[in-house]
Order: sequence, then C-alpha cells, then structure tokens
Amino acid sequence: MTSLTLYLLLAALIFAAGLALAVTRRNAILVLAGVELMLNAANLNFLAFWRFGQHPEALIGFLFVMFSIAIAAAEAAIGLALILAVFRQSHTINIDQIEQLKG
Amino acid sequence: MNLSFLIPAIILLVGAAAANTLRNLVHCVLALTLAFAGFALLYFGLGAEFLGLVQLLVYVGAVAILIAFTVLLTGGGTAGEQTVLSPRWLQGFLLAGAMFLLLGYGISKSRFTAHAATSVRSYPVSLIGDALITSYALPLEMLGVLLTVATIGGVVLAIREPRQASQSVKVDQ
Amino acid sequence: MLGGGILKGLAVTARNVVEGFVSKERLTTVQYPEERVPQVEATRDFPFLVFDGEDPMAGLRCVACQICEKECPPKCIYIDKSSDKKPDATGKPQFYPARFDIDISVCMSCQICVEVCPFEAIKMDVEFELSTNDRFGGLLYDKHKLAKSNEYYNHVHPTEAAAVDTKLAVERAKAAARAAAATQPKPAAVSPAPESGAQA
Amino acid sequence: MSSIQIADQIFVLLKHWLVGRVPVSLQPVVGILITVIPIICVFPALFAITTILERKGLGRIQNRYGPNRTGPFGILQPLADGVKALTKEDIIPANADKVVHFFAPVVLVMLVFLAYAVLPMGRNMAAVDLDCGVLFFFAIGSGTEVAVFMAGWSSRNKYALLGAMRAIAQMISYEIPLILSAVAAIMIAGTLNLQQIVTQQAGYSGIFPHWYVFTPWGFAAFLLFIISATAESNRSPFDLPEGESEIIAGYYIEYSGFKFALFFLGEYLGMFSISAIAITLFLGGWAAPFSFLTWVPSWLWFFAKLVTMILCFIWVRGTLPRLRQDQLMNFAWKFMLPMALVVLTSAACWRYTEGWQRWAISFLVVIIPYSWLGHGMMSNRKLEQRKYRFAE
Repeated sequence: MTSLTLYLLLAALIFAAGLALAVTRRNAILVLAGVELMLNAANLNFLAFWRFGQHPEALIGFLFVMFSIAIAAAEAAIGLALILAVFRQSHTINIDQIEQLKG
Repeated sequence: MNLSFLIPAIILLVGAAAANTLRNLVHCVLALTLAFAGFALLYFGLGAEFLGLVQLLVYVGAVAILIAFTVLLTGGGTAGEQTVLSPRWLQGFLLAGAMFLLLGYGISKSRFTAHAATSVRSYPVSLIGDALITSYALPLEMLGVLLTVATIGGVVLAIREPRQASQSVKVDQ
Repeated sequence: MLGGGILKGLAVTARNVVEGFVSKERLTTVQYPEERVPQVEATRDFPFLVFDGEDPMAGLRCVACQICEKECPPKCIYIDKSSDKKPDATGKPQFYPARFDIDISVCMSCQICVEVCPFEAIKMDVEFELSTNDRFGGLLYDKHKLAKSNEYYNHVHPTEAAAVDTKLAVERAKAAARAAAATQPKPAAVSPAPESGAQA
Repeated sequence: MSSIQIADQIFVLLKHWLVGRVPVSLQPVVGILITVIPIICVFPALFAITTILERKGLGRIQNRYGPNRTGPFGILQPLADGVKALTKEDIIPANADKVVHFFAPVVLVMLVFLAYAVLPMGRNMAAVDLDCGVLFFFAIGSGTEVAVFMAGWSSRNKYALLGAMRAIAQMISYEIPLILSAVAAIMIAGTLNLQQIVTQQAGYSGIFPHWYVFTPWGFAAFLLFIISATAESNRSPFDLPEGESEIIAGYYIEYSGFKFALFFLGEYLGMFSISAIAITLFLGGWAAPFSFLTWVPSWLWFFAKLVTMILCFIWVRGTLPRLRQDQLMNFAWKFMLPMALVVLTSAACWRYTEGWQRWAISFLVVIIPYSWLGHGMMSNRKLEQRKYRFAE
C-alpha cells in the first residue's frame, strides 16, 4: 500500500462522509456543507495525484485545486444567499417542506 | 505512514464524523470547520503550503463563518434537528458505505506508480505566480470575473427589499 | 480634506499628555489620602452634641427635650430622658439625656435636628472618614461618642459658632440679670426664666 | 565576528549553543522549545506592560494620573490584575454550551500565538522562515473569527451573539483592505517571505532608509493597513464588538476569571502581531531608521518599533470616539476598499517607472482619488449647529 493509495482511500472516505451528510440531513445548509466536503475530498485527490505524479513541477493538479477552491468559495456564497432568499420566502430551510414547485 | 498524514487524517475523520452525527447545527458547522482545517494540514503534508494556507483563509476564515452566519440567520442555532437513528439515516449511511466500498475497490484494483513519494519538497510561491499569469492567465481572469459575478449575485439574492414601512410613516406626517 | 479632523484631535490629546507633565494645573485629580481639598466652612455631614466646659457629660447643652427625635425624618435619633435633674453649664437644674444615640448609617444629613433644637445643643460635624468594620455597632454613636466641645465647634464652623456663642452669652446675661432681679423682689415668678430661654 | 554582530545575533548564538549541549536525537525538539518558549514568555510580558502603559497613557490623555497605587508609580498593577483574574470564580452560564464555551478562548489564544511563528523579530530571528509567511499570517488571523463566533454563540446571551456578529462582520469587511494594502508591499518586494521583505527595504540613501512607508504608495498603504489593523484587532475607534455602553463587552460578556484574561491576552497579542506585520511590511522590520544607527542590535529596533506602534494605538484610542455600525461598514466598503485598489495601482505605477516620474505618478495616483473620495464622503455631511426639538 503506497502513500498515494492511502491519500486516495482517505479522500474516498471523506467523500462518502460528505455524501452521507448531503443525503441524510434535511437542512439545506448542511446539504450544502456536505457538498463542500465532497468538493474538498476531490481536491485532496487532485493534490495527491499532483504530488505523487510524474511532473509535480508542472503544477497542474495544484492549480486545479486552487481554482477549485476559488470556485467553491463563490459557490458557497451564492448557495447560502439562495438559502437565505428561500428562507425569507417560505420561512423554512427544511428541503422536504420546500415543495412549492411540485406539480 | 507518517505523522504528517496520520494527524491531519484523524482530525479530518473526526471532523467529518462529528458533522454527520451531531444534532446541533452549530456543532455540525464547527465540526466541519475542523474538517476543513484538517484538509489544510493534509495539504501542508503534501508539500502544498500555499494551498494549505489558501484553504485556511477561504474555508475556515470565510466559508465556515458564512455557513455559521446562515445557520444563525435561519434560526437553526438552538434546536436539535432530528433523532440520530431514523430510517433516512440508515439509508443515507448505506448509500455512503456503498459509495466508499465502490471507490475503495476501484482504488485497490488500480495500479498507480507513485513518484517522489518520500521527498516532500515545497514549491516556491514565485513558481506558482509565474504559472498563474503565464499559462493559466485566462482561467485566472475568468475566475476574477466569476468571483465578481458571484459577489454581485450574492448581494442581489440576499438583499432585503426596501420596506413599505417608511412610506406609511411619511403618510402619517 | 478627509482626515483633518482626526489629526486635529490627535494634536489635542497629545497636548493634554505633554501639558499634564509640565503643569500641575492640568491634572485636576486630588490624590486623596495624601492631598486633600480644604473643606468649605458650610460643610456638614452628621450631627454631634455640643458641650461647654471640661467634662463632656456634665456640660452637654442637651436637655433631652426630644424635639429632634420627633422631627428626624429617617428616625435615626433615640433619646432616653433622665428621671432626675442635673445642673447644666449655667448651673440651672435640667433634665439630661440618659441615652442619646444616633445611627449615622440611617442619618441623611438633613440638618433638621439642628434647626429645631432650641438649646443649640446639636450641630453638624465635618468628619467624613467614618469607615468601620462593624456596620451595625460601629455606626451607632452613643452620647459619649457624639459629645464634642464648643471649642471643636468653633474650630469647624467659626462664623456660625461665633454667632451662636454671642447669642447664648446674651441670653445667659439676660437670664442672670433676671435671676438677680428675681432674688431681690422675692415673690416674682421664677418659672418664666427657662421659658424665655427656650423661646429665644 | 565583531562585538556588534555578536550583540545583534546574541539570541541566535545562544540558541545554537544550547542546542549543541543536548544529545543529537533531542536536538530538534529542544530547538523548537528554545524558539517557542521565549515567544510565549516575552509577548505576554509585553502585554502586561502594555496594559499599564495603556491605562496610564489614557489617563494622561484625559488629564488623569492613571493607576498609581500598586507599587511605585503603579507599575505592579498588571500583577494585581493578573492575580485578580486568576483567583476570580470561573462562572459558566447554566444555559451555555459548555464545550464550545471552554474551547473558544483556547482556540483564540492558540491561533494568535501561532501567528507569531513567522514574525521576524530580528536578523535571523523568526521561528519559522516560511516561504509564504504573509499568507500564513493572514490565514491564521482569519481563523480567529471562528473563535469569536464560538464565544458569542456558546454563551447563549443576546449581547454576546450581537457582539460576535458585529466582530465577524467587521473582521471580514476590514480583512479585504488589510490584505490588499499588504499586497501592495508584497508586489514591490516580489516575495511573500517576511525576512526577504525586510531585506528588500534594507538600503539607505544618505542617512534615510528605503522603507516602503517613505514612498507615496507605501505611506497610503501603511495608513490603510493600520486603520484595518485597528479594526481587525477590535480596538477603539472600531471597538463596536465590545462596545461597553451598548452591548456590555460583546462576546466577552459571559466570560470571567481566567478565560476572560485569555480573551484579553488574545486581543492584545493580536494587536502586537498585526503591528509587527505592519512594521515588517512598511517600516523596514528590524532595520535601523538611520544609517548611522545600524550598530544597535536588530531585535532592539524591532521591539522599539513595536512599542512605538502600541503607543500610537493607545493615542488613537484615547482620541477618537467609537463609530456607528453603518459608518463602520460604509467606511470599509466605500472608502477603504476603493483606496486599497488605488494604492495597488499606485504601487504598480511605482514598479514600472523610473526616476522622479515614479514619485510624481504614484503620488498623483494616490492623492487624486483620495481627495475625490474624501470630497464625496464629506459632501453629504453638513455639519451645523445641532437643533434640539424638545430640550429648548
């Protein structure tokens, strides 16, 4: 078992944890948090492949993670603003109760 | 397996597990913050100091706080959410476990050739800067545009419509 | 220019600091136990009993008339009238307070007792460092503690005490003259003398 | 090695000598301990000195004496305060979230101390010579927001929560101009390493040093940095999060005894570290202010500058009244942020021009938007005699 495999397994575990968080919780904020956790796990994969890859000096995985973090920040800001807007509209953020669009 | 992997990994797993099992929303957010910090430590261990610090700055300093703010603004700071063991939890954890088993199976079956696994050398920041404004200039600019749009979008979404109350006051006068 | 006001404010505070070290007038704080502000003459806090002569108990002007006890708004004065009479400073037999207590933890320094006293027996003190470990007994003053000499009164409130002294001297001279007049024509009234003294 | 050099490097030499005494296997651990323990001792001591200095200084500003009863001239006051804080009962509110309530001050102090790892306190005197030291400092500094949030939320007190919300909003808002004005210096220095930023400012022309604060963009960036640093460390006039008169010490409100002392310590240590960063970025770090004073040891210069900065903070605290929340936010987003971007432009102009033009251009690039913005901010402030509707 190499270090790379260890990192990948850890990332897989965190990804699964993020998935569990996103699936089990009914609170929209925690669903978003689970998505963030999964994103981070993916970042960890990129970074591990960069580190143990053939050309770390090309910085490909590194820069990918950097852009990913920036995009995740934007995503979190927009997502939370959306949650706030929804909360103001329907006074709940339980995703089971937000069903106005149900036909 | 060395300490630079083990300690962050434990922090990370504890944080993720706590975020999954704790009932109080704010506790979940704090556990999530711990997990984010664990990621930053892992990045340090991987020799990506710069990214680890960016992770701290963005996730711990901004995203976690943002999530906490939203929790408080939506009134979730006081009440526990639901019981830990419900059918939905069971389903969710079964799904996640299946996901992990699938990924783990894939990883264990793959043949990776790990290079430079032992010598962890951090790259100078100037190298990153050079790469960002030469070969990655376009993504960087697009990212700037994206962040600007996101800022404006966030403001537009979260801003309150001006209240009607001020008009009625004027009528009174 | 934006920020000019901040610079002006900084200059003011800097001047405060520097001048505080240069001139003593800048620092208005009085370093209390070492330095004291001189008390003005009209200072008053709690009442005391004036006595004439050497012996505090013998010379108390108080005749235990209990007016102050009745007038005291917070009811902090407690007087037991004596059953016998003793000669006062002028030699006349008078009642005297067997017990005269003031609870100065209750006293509100209103000076009403002083104003109602017909005998100039109770006056306001200037002593303010009265802190004690015993909050009940330590602040309940009996007549031994309350008795202070006329000289002390003259010392703390010179003008007021001088006026009181001259008034008392005139009254006593009148009383003496009346007493002298009364001794010659035998049947004249002895009783009006204390009354006139009381009304004066 | 001359005696001047020995005096300059005395702590470094001492550390090497001490580390050389112990067995080789223990050397890394001992080396770390010898680096960390002085930091943990010196800066809290400086905190103790600062509290008495602040109280006496504020007193003098307000024409008072300040504390002068404990020991000669009151210099034992910090000791008395410390004993009082340590012996006080530690009260935890019944409704508080006990775990989070306990960890909030711990996290705060830990993060604040962590920031000291990269500060160069003298030539070769940084605990860690990190390649991206400035980024490390700001990343760690942003973590303190979490501690503030924990303190405010776990107390279950509306004032604590209000104070924490205010503090976080303020810290996030002022972090942007703080980092942007630091970026101006980083851009000119061309490095994120704090030691190298100091060496970039090392030269002298005549007797005057090449510090960034003596350039037009550097001066503006320094002012922006200091204003943001004041807000970031929650000091007056930006002390809304703990406004005593309105929200009763904010997120500290439910803390007593030693935990309160920890918060207090954390706040002051944050101020010191951010002053140290300002010194490093703009005031030449441990370099001497005049070329003929270079014989004075570098660490002495660092601490002299640090104490000067602290005195300036005290001076400002004694002068300016507290802002209102809307004024605070308007100032951050409508003045500080645009000015930080302008300063960045000015620094870029400085970077790519030569001779006297660079002075003229970068000066104009700063001063024109400044007067413009200043005029805009002042124009809607009509200062006139206040009218009282009911009092007259």
